[in-house]
Amino acid sequence: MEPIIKIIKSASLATIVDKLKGRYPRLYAPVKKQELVELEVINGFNDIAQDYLLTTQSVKKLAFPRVEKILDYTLQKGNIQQQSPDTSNFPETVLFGIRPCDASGFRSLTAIFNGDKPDEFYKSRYEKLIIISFACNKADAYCFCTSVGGNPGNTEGSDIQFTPVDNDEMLVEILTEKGKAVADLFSDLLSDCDKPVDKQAYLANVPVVFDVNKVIDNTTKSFNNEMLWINQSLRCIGCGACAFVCPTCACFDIQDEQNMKQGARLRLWDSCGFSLFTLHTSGHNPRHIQSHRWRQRLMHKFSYMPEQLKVVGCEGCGRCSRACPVDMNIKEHLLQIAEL
Amino acid sequence: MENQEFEPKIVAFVCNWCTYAGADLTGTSRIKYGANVKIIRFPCTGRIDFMLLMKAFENGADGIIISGCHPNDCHYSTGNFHARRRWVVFRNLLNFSGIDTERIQFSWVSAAEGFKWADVVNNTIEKVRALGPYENYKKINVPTLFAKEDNNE
Amino acid sequence: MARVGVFVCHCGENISATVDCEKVAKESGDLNSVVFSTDYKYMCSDPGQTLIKEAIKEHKLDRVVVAACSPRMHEPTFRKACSEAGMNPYLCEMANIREHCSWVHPKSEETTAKAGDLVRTIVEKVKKNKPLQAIKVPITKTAIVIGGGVAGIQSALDIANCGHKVIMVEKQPSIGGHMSQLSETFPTLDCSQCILTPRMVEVAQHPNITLYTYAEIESVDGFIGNFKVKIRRKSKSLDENLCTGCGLCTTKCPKKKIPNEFERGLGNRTAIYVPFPQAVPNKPVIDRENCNYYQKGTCKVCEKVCPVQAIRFDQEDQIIEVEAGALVVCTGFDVLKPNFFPEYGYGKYKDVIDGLQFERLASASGPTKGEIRRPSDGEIPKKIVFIACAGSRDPAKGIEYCSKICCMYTAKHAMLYKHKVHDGTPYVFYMDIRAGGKMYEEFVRRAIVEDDTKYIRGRVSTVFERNGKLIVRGADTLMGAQPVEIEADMVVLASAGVSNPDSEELAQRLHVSYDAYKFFAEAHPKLKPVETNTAGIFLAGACQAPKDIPESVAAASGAAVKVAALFSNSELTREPVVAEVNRQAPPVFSTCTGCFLCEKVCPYQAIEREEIKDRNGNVIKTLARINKGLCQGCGTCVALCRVKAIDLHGFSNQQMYSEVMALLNF
Amino acid sequence: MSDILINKVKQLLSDKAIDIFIGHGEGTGGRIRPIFVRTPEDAEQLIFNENCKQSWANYLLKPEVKAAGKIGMMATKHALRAMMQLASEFQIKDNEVLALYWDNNELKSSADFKEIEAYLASQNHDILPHEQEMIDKLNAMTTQERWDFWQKEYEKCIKCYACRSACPMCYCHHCAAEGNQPQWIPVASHQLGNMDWHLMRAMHLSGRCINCGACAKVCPMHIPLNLLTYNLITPIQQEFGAIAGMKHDATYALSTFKTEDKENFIL
Amino acid sequence: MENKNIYEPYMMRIAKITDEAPFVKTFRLEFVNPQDAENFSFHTGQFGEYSVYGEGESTFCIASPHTRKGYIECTFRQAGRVTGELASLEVGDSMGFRGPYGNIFPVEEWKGKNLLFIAGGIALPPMRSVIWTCLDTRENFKDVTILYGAKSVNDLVYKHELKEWEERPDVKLVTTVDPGGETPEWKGEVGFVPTVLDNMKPNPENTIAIVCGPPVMIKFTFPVLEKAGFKDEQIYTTLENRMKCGLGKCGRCNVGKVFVCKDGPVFSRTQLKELPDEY
Repeated sequence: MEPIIKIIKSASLATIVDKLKGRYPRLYAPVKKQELVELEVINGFNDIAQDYLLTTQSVKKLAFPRVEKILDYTLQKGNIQQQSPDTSNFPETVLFGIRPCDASGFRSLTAIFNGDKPDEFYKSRYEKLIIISFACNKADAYCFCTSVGGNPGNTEGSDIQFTPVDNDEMLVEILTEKGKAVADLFSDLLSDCDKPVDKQAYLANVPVVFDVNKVIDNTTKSFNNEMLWINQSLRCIGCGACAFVCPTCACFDIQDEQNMKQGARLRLWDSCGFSLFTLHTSGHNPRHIQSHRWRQRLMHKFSYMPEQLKVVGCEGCGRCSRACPVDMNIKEHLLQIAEL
Repeated sequence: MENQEFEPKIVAFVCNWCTYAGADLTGTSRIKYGANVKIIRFPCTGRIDFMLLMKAFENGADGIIISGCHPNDCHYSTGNFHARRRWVVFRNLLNFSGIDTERIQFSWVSAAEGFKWADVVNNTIEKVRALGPYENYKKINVPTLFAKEDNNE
Repeated sequence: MARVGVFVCHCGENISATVDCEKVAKESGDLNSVVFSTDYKYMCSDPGQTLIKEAIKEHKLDRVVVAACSPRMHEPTFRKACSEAGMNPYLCEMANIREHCSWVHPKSEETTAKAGDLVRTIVEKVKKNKPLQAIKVPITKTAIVIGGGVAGIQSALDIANCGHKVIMVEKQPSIGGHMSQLSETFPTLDCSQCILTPRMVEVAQHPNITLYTYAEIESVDGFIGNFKVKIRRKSKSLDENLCTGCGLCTTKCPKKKIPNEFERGLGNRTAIYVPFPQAVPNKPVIDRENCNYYQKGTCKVCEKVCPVQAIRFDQEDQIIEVEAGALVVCTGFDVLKPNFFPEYGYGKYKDVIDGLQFERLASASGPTKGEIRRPSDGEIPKKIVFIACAGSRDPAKGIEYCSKICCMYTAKHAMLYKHKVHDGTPYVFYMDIRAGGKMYEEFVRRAIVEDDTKYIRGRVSTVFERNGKLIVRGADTLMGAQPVEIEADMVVLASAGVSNPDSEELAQRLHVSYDAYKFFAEAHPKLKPVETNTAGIFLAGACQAPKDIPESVAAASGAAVKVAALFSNSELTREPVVAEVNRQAPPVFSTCTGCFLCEKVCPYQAIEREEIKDRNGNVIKTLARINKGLCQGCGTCVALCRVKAIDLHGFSNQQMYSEVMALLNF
Repeated sequence: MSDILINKVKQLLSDKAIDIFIGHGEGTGGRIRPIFVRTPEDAEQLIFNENCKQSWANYLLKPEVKAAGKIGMMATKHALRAMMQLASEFQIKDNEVLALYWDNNELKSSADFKEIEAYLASQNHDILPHEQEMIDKLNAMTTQERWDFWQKEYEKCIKCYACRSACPMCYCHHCAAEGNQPQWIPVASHQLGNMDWHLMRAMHLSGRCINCGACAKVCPMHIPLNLLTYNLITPIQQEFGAIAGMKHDATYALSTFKTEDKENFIL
Repeated sequence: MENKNIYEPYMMRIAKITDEAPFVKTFRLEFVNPQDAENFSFHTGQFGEYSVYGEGESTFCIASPHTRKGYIECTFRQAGRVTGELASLEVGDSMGFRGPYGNIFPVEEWKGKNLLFIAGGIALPPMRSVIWTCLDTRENFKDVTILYGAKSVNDLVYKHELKEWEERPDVKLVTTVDPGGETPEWKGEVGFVPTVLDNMKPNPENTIAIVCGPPVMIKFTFPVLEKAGFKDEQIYTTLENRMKCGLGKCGRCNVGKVFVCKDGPVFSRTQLKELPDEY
């Protein structure tokens, strides 16, 4: 649908939040928690963090939770009963105030989960998401969305996007039908945009660092460049922080838990950085050293996904680099690859 | 009122050579104690993995008894000394993590102390009964796994 | 799932009086994997066992749970029955619903429910049981006896007479130990040497005994049945095969004023010497520290006079390696050193001596030919004060224990003195008289009544010299702590028996534990008095604690029987409840990280290091490995191992985990 | 300070005394990151300033780093303690790793355990005052308050295992958390799985933690994990007289015992 | 079926258990729900996720041929948590099966050719499916040769079927065990599979070689085939990597850009050569 452009007073945000909350109890927004900014269900506008760059974790957990039950069963003697969890009744959920790079991150997840044989759990959860993003008016040294095809005002994946502009006003872009339905809740607060607004002027400046196509070409070519991967990953300690905060990392593990009466099969986040990720029971490990696992991470995002799913598996949010215990700034590494 | 009805679940982790034998003697002497306590036999207190104690609470134990040979009486000469050190550390950790160490009773009960075993058991039952059911664990365990409603973030 | 059979025993009425056994059996039939369950009046009876055996066959059971009495009672019975039915015996477990349930709870629903819980717990455990095989360890049928005192001699002879080889290792040039130093022995007053020397000779001549004197244990490796022991044979500077023991060298040696250890310094010896005339072997050694040749480079008189050219000045210590199946440690004790008693003037006044010195004075072969004469001037003392508990039972001296033999030998000393010096007066200061033992109390009585020994109950505070007399000042607690002062000609201290100065080092070499006083520790003070916590190493005599001769001899025979019993089979069969460090295919090899924190935690030194090498012989990993021969299955290492690389057969992580889960869920 | 360090490392590398040097480098936006220097030229990137408090001892056992040859390391006090503790657990040998460290503004280098021990003995190893304050604050709470405090923290955990990866003492190649027979620690990062993991890790580090604080510093969810292990340092020191990482041949506090160990809590 | 949970397994019942070798068992599984049995079909080469309720899932190929309907078989070695639990199941017990996943052996393309099957150790199961498929339609193929090796006589799986193949006049079976693994009664070859293969002097003419075994065996077998004149397109193998979903989503089984679970597990050597060494 053609975006509808409106203007709203920043001061009305609180009212909007109240209205949204009244209609959608599951209203998620960034909340400041000491050093963290977490996406949580809020009770009112005052809960929302005032000044934040990004949430510490990505928003993927709302469609692809840390722990998802994918099968229920009972374990009575001679009578095992299994039941798939009901995916039809996931509640409608509003994500308010997330960033464009988060919203567009669902593109990768959707490509992975909904392609081929759709994953009902992801699909149903994602369908119930209403995404109201805020364009970025600031960025930090880790941000590089512009280098991977995004930008601080990217509307992809959002139902509605707010952009702070001058005079305590905000630009409102209503982008989808779903967004329109939501915007009807506060249509009285919206005013028409009488003159064109140069949205770009109000956005953060995120310089383009590298050419993503170069990265794609060069990663694909560099599979056997062992020294490249070793040098890049020598300081990698093999934790899963990058993958877990990443908005597009979708690798998962399946595990059972039980208490002898009943059990559940769970789908859990996993990370290709863990040495156990590919370890065979025999002890053989196809990716036996960290450099191979680092290679897998980059290859997956910048070679395999573009080729097979036609999406770059990276939004340039820089979360992985911020979370990295040893400051592996992915931007630098990609730049190095682009310049090969 | 509710607490009067409450029958705590208590697991006893005991060594084979002293406390298990001591508990056998309690039986042979027909000394009575509460049926809430169920014994798991280990070769030695040194074998008792702290993870098992954590698992006991997780799976609904309201109290735990750990008992072995008196110092210097260990069948394996030093297993109980090693166990004792671990308990010092483990108790400290549990306490620091907010896990109620009042619910864990450590004791030395020899093969000759049939009466003492009954006392330890009965006292522990009383103590745990007074503390009530261990709700903390029940709150975090059950909902995450087996609840029907959607608990995901 | 596994096919588990549950057998619930009524034990007559013992269980069924309070537990509804039928209900327990019926409900356990509903448990996962249980394919058969029943109850019976007496499971341990013949028909009961037959019931189990037939059920195993009929229902193709591969696991059995017997809910009955304590496994400490009947586990072997039922395991044997299962084994007879073709099942691996270690797949049978017992649920204790008698001692831990029916006998301690009243008849009630809860009691029956508890029995059900216990059965369920054991069912879950047994499902994780793995078939185990009893461990067989070959046995080298040679025993090493360390120490050639009376205990060692007894032990060696007993073992040798059972037809097994014995290697005796003695630190001194001669066997005989402290007993050879004694004059007469209580309570019979028979001559110590008269009864000992024939046995010493027997040791030397026994075809099954190899004797290494002047030798020490260098190292002990291996485990029960399979020890590898290195023995250091200190150089005697002598070719023993040539030496005839004529003694010419000892008479010609120019160094004649060396205090004789055997005489406790009351006599002298030469640099090349035989410690005492009845020594076995009766061949000299050169004391290099006192030998002119070794110290100054010239002399060699002994070499010159030796009719058979047996002297070897360039002889070096020799290390020999032997294999043995068992060790008997009989290293004996020492007497508390004199510097412990500044208040008693030991070392300051020549006439203050210790009990062993008195033995030498009283010995017919001693420096005074058995006459009681003062070391200072050779006069016959008219008044002797014996001080019992010199050091013993004295926390201030760090010795809290009773040395046990002093009461008896002090009474003996007083008697001997009185028998030899009829007009003499013996006084004994004592704390308590401990004379438990056959004819012991009567013996002490005799010293008091017949030999008129003056027993004064009290401690001596000080001994000092005044006008050529030794003034013994103490208190008589039976007279209201009245001060007592005795002018004595001689004072004899019943010094505490202590462990040998090198006992700690030896214990560490043997990997046996020792107590705070460095005496070796027995595996169990009552039921395993001659065993150590290291399988295959036994103890006898005063190396455990002060003991008198009969006790030492009894322990020595006890230890010998243990050795003989061990040697009665060519293989040792052990319960397979042992720990194991997991092994995996390369490149992992094991989850063990090689931190070896488990090494020190093992009470049995069963954890060894295994080096994994690549094709070129480079070590790529060092992993822990459990020596099955040494491991006793306590599992202390299992609980310590961070990565759970160690597991204990019979009480594995899976088994214990399942027990906890099963007990609490449902 | 950086210049002295750079010159020293240049010399070491050109003398072939070491093949690879692990040091501090300038990271994004003033962060400090580990850098690996293999040539004298690269040594120019090394820095050392008051912000360089990180220990890189967790790299000493990394296969790729070990494969580079003889390792040199800019070692903080904590890194040196980590080395000693690793040595006591037979993970590194004497003269295997060349440690550079500042002793009163003098750059010293040593691969000798005895020398390092002597230096460590002269240093203060107390945990920082604000950390102690936090521990005291927690200990002053009621048990229930502590439970609530930690549950809130555990809830945040995403089980990325950065704490484990950054810890110099978490070198097991197969962590117990990954053992699944039985599954001691639920793999899922739900509250229970998280609590199990953190308690187990704390227990495994008791008596081995060298209070470098890496676990808490690297936690992307800012969980004060170091408090769990720090809290055990004092009791272990008081009860058993053991401090981790001071001696290369120290006996692990839980591998040994004294007959007179505390037992006032045992009936 | 619209909202089908892709992770929900078919409920299966164990119909038969065969002990093959120490720690190796074969299960015959039948669908609990007859509807499932009817709707289910697979083709040789495919695999599935087998699950024990309460313990988890494990990946093995389907070891029975698609020419035999109504059941599937799997053979597994007891190694980890899931296979350990599987091994304790009994006839009549329930378990889960998710699948079939992956691609297939292009048996249709092989019609009229000679077939040379080369398998080692526990890798015979994936081969067994295709062997039986071919033997069940024996008339479609020319010579069929099977070379199978294991560590020791005891470790040979499908002993009864080996015997059956041995006795068939239209199959040439060569079995071998590693040196040291033979028993006094052993009548087969002694030596490693590649060596024995070399000695057999295989004729590449109009022949397809299907190789399956541990990575080391595969690595040493390819050169032998190459030496004998086999072209890359004449050689097929099937790969195994750690898998969780079987659907190309969980992200762990890829070899380069290729997901073993979706694009494999069957690869010709031509395809394999394009893949990086990540298996």
